[in-house]
Amino acid sequence: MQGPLIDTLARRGVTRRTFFKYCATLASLMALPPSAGRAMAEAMAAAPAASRRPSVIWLPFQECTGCTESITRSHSPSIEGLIFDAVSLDYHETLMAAAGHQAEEALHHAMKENEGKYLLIIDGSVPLGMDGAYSCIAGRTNLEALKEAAKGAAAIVAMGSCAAFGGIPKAKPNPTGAVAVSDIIKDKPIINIPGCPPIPVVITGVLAHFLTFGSLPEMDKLGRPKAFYGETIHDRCYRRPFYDQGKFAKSFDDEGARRGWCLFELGCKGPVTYNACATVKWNAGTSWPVESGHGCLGCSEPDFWDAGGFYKALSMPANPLKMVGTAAAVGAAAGVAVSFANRAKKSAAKTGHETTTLADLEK
Amino acid sequence: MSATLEKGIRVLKEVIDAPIASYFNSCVHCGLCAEACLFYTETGDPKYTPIHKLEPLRRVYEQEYTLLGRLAKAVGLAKPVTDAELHEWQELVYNSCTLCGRCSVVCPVGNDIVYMVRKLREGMSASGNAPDGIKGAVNRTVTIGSPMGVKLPAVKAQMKHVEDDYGIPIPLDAEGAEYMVMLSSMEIINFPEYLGAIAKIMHQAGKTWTLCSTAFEATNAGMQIGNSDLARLIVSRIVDGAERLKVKTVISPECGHAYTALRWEGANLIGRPFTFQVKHIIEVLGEFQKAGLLKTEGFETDRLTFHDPCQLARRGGVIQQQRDLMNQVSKNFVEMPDAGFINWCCGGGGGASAIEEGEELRLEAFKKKKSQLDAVKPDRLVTACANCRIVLEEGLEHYQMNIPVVGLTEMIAEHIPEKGA
Amino acid sequence: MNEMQFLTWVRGTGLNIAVSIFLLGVLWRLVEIYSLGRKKDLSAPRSVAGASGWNTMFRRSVPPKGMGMVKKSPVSYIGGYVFHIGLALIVFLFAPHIKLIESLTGLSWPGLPSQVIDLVSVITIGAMLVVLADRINKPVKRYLSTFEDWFTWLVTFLPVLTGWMAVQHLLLPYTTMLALHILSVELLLIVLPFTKLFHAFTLWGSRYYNGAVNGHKGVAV
Amino acid sequence: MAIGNDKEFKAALAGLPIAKQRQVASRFAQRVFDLSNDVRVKAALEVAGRAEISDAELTVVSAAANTARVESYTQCGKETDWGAQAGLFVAKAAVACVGTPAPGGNLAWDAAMQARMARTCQTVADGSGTENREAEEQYRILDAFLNQ
Repeated sequence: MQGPLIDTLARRGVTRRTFFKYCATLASLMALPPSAGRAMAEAMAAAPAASRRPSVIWLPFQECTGCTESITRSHSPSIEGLIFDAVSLDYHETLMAAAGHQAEEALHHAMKENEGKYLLIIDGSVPLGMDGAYSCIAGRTNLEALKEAAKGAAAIVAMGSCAAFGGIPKAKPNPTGAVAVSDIIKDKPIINIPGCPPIPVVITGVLAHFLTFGSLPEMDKLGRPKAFYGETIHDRCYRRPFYDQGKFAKSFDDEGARRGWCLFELGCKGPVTYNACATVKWNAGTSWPVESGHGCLGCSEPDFWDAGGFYKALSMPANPLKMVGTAAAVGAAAGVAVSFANRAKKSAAKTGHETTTLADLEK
Repeated sequence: MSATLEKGIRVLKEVIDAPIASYFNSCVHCGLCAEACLFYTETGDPKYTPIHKLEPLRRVYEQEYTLLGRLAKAVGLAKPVTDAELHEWQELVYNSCTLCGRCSVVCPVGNDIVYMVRKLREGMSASGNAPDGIKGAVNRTVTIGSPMGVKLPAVKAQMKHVEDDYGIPIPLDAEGAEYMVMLSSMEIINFPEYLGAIAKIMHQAGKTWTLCSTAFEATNAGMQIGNSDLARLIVSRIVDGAERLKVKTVISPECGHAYTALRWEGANLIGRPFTFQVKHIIEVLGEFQKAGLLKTEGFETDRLTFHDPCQLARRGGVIQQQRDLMNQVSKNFVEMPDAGFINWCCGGGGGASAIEEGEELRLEAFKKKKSQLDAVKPDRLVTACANCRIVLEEGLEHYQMNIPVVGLTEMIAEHIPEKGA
Repeated sequence: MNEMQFLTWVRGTGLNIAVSIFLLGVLWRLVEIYSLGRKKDLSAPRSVAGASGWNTMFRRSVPPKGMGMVKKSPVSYIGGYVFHIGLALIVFLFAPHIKLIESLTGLSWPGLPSQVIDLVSVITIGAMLVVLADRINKPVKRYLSTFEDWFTWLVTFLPVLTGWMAVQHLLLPYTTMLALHILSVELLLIVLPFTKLFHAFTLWGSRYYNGAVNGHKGVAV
Repeated sequence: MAIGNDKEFKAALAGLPIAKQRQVASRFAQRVFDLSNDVRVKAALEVAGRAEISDAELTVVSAAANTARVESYTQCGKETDWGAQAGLFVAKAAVACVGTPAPGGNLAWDAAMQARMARTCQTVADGSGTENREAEEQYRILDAFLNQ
């Protein structure tokens, strides 16, 4: 197995064997057959010189750069970041050296050169309010940019919860009118990699699949790669046995919390959140939120920001007493209205009473 | 000839009140009231379930006094109450309900079912769907003065008989007497011994008492048929009589529903509190007993048991007195199962015994009383209601049970020493 | 709509709607019923200890003395007690429910261990099934039963069943089951004021009236 | 000495043994029997009038007479038919004739009272008022019985 990527890796101290093993792990993470690992390794290793590598265009919209941070934080010396060496990242505002007209040129050049073949990665949601004026790049709205870039894309990756589901910009009351990529683009294959931010290995896994097979991996109903979003955090959580025993931490500093009991009652959204945090963990497998003592926020689920509060247990209602006053007033008013009508009816019956005499007992 | 469905419905609209609304909304169809009703327990026919007897009233309530019911009625989704339906319900509201009130005692949500039956009868009678038997009784009460057509001369004849028999004068229209004694026509024509017993008891107690020529009849068929206008007319005679004679207390006879009509419904019918007290004869005897005014000698030695009239005990709150009285003159008084507050009806109360076509059902229902009596096998059965007495005697005869029935007041009187003896 | 959105909806908008309709309905129905009023009883009262509306409100919670009613209809009484008490235990002593009440009212109290609640749930489900069988089998109950009786049984049964299944992770994913549980409770809340389930409120009034009317006569019913 | 009032009448009856009470009671009742014409009543009166009666006989006729009595009640709420009502009191008289007297009671007195009630009912039914001379007739019957 030879190729520019292998050489690069070797220069950075990553052996062939390590790379091969990584691909096998990636394949198994993605529930692909073992042979897929080898295929991936070969496909990536064989990635040609920079000019002919598959083009990737990364457009940032209404976002916080958290997704990019997620990738770059894991960049060195992990393999995930290096996978990017297998692609030609032709446009990424945050990472590219070019700026202004130069950058725009690079973008349009890449789109033209690789028409119909490039992979479009979007992070951030698309604002539709005020004709999209909330977020513009080079004088054009995100909406225009997206439509233009999507036209020639082979597939689109919606990176992070904002691009996938609208994310935090879309949180109530959604002042910018933010929507997800999939709300706008209907004619291209789109894969959602939600998370705030998404797990790096998920990103590379999807890229590897695309590089290897030229297509997107199997997805769930929400367009997420099933391989990573097939099970809930709760299903894979190491604290799950405590839940099953009914052992719950009641506050963040009680005995239960110290003993590492289940965080359900502290608002953990693990039972309803589909993601791979519990198995893959973060920061090169160091830890993850629940392990560090905080419940899952459910960030890879649609509208997680509006799901009733991070510290409210799942069995808690969001805000049921919001309309209590109105309901009570309307109910009382209805009752009083009926009672007036009833009184009128009853007194009419009384007024209309004809004293019964003997004859009145017969029909 | 002016009873109409409209009149009936209008009257129901008048009588439906918050308790009825609360009751209908509380019913969960558990059917426990059926177990308390002898017409169900003895026939096993679920149509005799007490709450079911109120179906027309429930629908009138829903369609007239609930918003959803009104809406349903407005768009034609509500099933209207028809004259034919009320006619069909006659059997359930009259023949198979004696207003005994056992259902009201068992209902777990607390529904006073008998209260509602009484109200439904208002609509039944105003719509012309009351049974002929009770209509006849009302007719005679209003026109002649007594449901059985008994007039004053007949009462006078009985008075004379009693005076002859007991040798004690019977006062009539004595103004300012302490007690005004009422009779039921049942007693006048079937059990004249009752009047003699009263005479002996009053004589011994040294109380002043009187009969009233304009109000000797205590029964109120108007209440049984469920018509407040007629019931008011009938009860007014007693009120007028009592106020004219300025008596302190009016004594309701050994007749269950007469007591309810006078003691509990009377003031509400005439729309003002009475200026006199109303007591059942058993209550008066109880008072005499406590005050030492009731001296008896000797004891009955045969096995006696007591049948509590519903309107006296469960519906009237007089329960202990009859037992104390029984024990004063009896050495062998046994209680039958379910005696007292929860006693089973004889099967003929609330006007039911006046309904000819209901006789077969009545006798069927009497099996309950039979089983109670079979459990204690008394030599004689004592009661304190002339109507119970007749219904019991008929039932006992039908089932060939040789158990004589006697009135408690008479039995007490028999133990009062003869004058001068 | 995905599971999370479903759950979010039932916990949010759905619950808002249900609680509002419930409150609206309860107030409306209570006013509608009790504003009909009643006439003052003009007959001379007879006062007897224990004979009053308040007494009957409590006394009617147990079977009437000496009438052998429990023997006559054991399923109604025993089944009825078991499922009513079971419902009360589950609703008020299950930790997540207490948490809910606390979040609404700030009031909190110790709950029962979840294993106990689990047992209570199974017993309650069993009792409700037995009560249903009794309604089908007993001629009187069957005769009295209308669509409303079957429907309200179901509406009461579903929250218990779905709640238990959610905790036990049966049949459907927890998210879906939890959402279904909340949805079933919402259905219960919505239909309660407009069906016989309203007896939960009116039975107190009914018992009071019965006790007061008869208490006036010195009869302790 | 002829009996002239109820006090003497009662005293005279009180002096009779039960067998004699039955016989004279039967005569009181016979006088009004035509107001009943019930065969069971008739049988009871015949048995009561005999000098020798077995207990078995007494039981049979007593039960039958009682049935006749119950059947002739005017039920609550029914219009009173005074003619029929007379029959009830005849039956009651018959029941007294063949019954067992209560302690201190006298069945001939009971029968006499019931017979008088029957007569009164009949005169009410006739429309001739409530006055009649049944008591005097009974005094005469008792005189005759005692003097035979």
